[in-house]
Amino acid sequence: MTARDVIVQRAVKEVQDGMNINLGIGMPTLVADALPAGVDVLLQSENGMLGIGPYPVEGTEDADLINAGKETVTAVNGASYFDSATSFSMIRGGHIDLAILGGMEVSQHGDLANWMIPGKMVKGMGGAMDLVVGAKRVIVIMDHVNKHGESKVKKACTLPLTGRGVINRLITDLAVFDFTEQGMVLVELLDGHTLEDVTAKTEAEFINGLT
Amino acid sequence: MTARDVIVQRAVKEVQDGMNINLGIGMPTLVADALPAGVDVLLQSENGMLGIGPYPVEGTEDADLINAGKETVTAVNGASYFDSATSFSMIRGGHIDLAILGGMEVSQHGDLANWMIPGKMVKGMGGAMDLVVGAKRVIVIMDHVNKHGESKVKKACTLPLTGRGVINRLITDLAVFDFTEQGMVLVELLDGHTLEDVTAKTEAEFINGLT
Amino acid sequence: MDKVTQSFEEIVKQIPDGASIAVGGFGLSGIPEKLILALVAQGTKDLTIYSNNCGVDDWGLGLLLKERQIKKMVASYVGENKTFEQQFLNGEIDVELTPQGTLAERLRAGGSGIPAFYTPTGVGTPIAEGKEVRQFDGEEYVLERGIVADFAFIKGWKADRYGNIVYRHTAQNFNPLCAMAGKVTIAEVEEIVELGALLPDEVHTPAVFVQHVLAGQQYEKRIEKRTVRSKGGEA
Amino acid sequence: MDKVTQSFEEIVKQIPDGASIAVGGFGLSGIPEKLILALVAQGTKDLTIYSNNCGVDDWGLGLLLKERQIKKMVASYVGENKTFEQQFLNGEIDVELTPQGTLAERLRAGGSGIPAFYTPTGVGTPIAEGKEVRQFDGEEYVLERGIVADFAFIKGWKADRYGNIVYRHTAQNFNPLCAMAGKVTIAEVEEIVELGALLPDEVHTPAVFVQHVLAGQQYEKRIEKRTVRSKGGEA
Repeated sequence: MTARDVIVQRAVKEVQDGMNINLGIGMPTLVADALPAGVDVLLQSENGMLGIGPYPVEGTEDADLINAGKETVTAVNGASYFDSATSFSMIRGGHIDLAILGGMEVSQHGDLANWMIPGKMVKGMGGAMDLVVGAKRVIVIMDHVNKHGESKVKKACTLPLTGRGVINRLITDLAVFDFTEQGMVLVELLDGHTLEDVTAKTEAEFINGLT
Repeated sequence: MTARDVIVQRAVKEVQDGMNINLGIGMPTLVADALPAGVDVLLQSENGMLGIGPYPVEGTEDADLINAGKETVTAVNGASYFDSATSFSMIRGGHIDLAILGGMEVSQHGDLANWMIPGKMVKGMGGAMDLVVGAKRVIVIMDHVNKHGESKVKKACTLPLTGRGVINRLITDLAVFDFTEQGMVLVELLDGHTLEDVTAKTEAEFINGLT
Repeated sequence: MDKVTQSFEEIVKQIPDGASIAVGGFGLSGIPEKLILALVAQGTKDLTIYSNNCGVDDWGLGLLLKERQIKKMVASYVGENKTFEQQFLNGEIDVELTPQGTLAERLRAGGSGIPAFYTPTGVGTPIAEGKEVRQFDGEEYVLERGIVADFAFIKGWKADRYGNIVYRHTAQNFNPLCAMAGKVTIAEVEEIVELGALLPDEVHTPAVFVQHVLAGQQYEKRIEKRTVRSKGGEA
Repeated sequence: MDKVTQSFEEIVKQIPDGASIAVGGFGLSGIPEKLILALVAQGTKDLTIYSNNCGVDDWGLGLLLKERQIKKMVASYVGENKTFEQQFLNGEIDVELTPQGTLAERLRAGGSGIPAFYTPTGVGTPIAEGKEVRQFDGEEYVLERGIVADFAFIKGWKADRYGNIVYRHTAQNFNPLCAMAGKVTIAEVEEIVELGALLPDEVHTPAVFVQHVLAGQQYEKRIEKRTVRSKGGEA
């Protein structure tokens, strides 16, 4: 399995029947495709849709039906469309059960940075800042280290924040961490990785919560 | 003509084609019935409707279609229904061209009191406080004096206010006044009343703007 | 995702004494009449109710008043109710009058994660007393707080089993806003339709705001002021 | 009450240099493409644009950028546009990044007479810098301002001559909010229908928020990311 597969397969387990879920752009979108058939959830898109279905059959794409990643999608039976203010009423008001987002850096305090690299072109935060403060449960999925082998799981984020103390759970290709009152807690090792391995690749201080 | 007829007939002249109008409960509602046929306006009801039509034909009353006075109404072609927050977005956001409300007292500063008499049972202000601050033009219609012959047009309101400095024009059974930077201005005498008559029955200080 | 249940009696069992409930409706139009009746039957006490009105003496929220189940009422207009008047004068009920637009916006704000907002409504009136008043661009505004209620009772026309709701005409009124403001929103409707029967573009309250759906039978839908014109004539 | 006009060229003549415009759309979906083209042709300069995105290099608001007609852009995401990047790095354009939900709420607030509101979004991030941060019930919130624009450009699916609008699917997005925020709102639609053809319960933007209505011809409706699955297969 690739690192991406490890992360996505683990993230899928976070999904429970009955949830209203927002999946971020990029790797989180892959979670939708990996959901087991028959799982009973509604996927929300922050541009203004609840009940995203699969991509359209070729030839049926509709410019008036896209997700937050601007991809053409379809709607499930029982879907609804609404304006973007109502969409963020759902998000900011705590009506979305789960948001899964990508990350550039995560701190041991549950801070997330995923929208801006100083010196590079600013693209904008889109709906990420609203999602991290609003969703009932925020899960970040990302590679544990960057392409230079440096830990993306930090004592403190070096990049500008998307949200402060907002993450409930972090899933990387190496491990799963929870953010608690006591601090950041390692709760699971993934894909055969060892505690030593994870410790070596993690700048953040964490509590070993493995049983 | 009764005092009520004088007021309503004069108020009708304030209505212009193309206006979106909110009429308060009571005497202002009578303005709707007195509108000339073919006048091209939309009447808004703050519970959540734009495009009120006439009362329903007997036997067609619908409990799901009422105005802000809780009366059964109909809808014109081109009407719309919406939630009460959107309704007050229209009102508070300055999208309603004209609001005509009743009054208990009006001050020379354009203050309105029309919702509460201390010592008597509090009924509530309903949407009146929003209407007086939000509508582009606020016209109050009321009898000039109360049943004891005392002026309802005061130097200062003695009753709790609905809004402070919110009235554009006052229409009574005696006269019409505008509220300007310079003060309250008499702009019209109604139903054969004289300046002396109006002055005698008005506690407020006003400028004679008659030409 | 099937939120449909059958029993009004059962569904209100989760509502404890002292709960706060946002209740849809304007006057007697679009009120959740079956849920109110179930709560009257259950006898739940010390309720805080957020609702534009308080029913009439023998219908709607007036029934809860009559049984002295309401401790505090937040409303914009309570003038149709003699029971209310009596309890208010006796100091038996606490009342917070809120302008109608402010009440609507407070419910929407609470449901939208907005804890407070500024409004021009009520500046210079008793409503602004004890509240922060602040200037923006030279005009004065009052700070008002969002409302989040433990529960919301709403009345829709049709729903599907996900909890998508459409309302009928002006029976919409405060219902979508209460749905947003409730931590647990219970919707009663006249008809439950198949998934897909409600067009996604026509849904008024998306499923995410609704936790339970029940179909009521034989709606009374009382009319407070029956105003009519004779056939072919004027009002 | 007939708000229908025919000429896009004529309708944009009321827009002076330096005007602020709230523009509907998300990505390239639901954008007022004809109004933007008319404004490009007119050459109006020094515009302040409130819009979630800024189009792409050769379509949508990107066309206004290319002609250097935009002075200031208030948006949540501008990452699809190389022209933007260039002008930003050269200091030719002023940009105010606003979280998407905050932008949506600011437009709605401005159009609703709410000058400011508190939101949890952005607390502890660069977005909160220079803004008031305040606690409510132990949590921190940022004060954000409502937006009122001189004009709004919106794109609907159908309209009647009063200016009632319905949108199609996710092309709704920011359009209803821009309609509210504009002092003068100009709506372009694919079809103008008879009065009464839009059911009052289905209207998305009531007529009161719209001042002018135009029907566009041959909508291009570009797709930014065409994602499909093969027939009968998975994505």
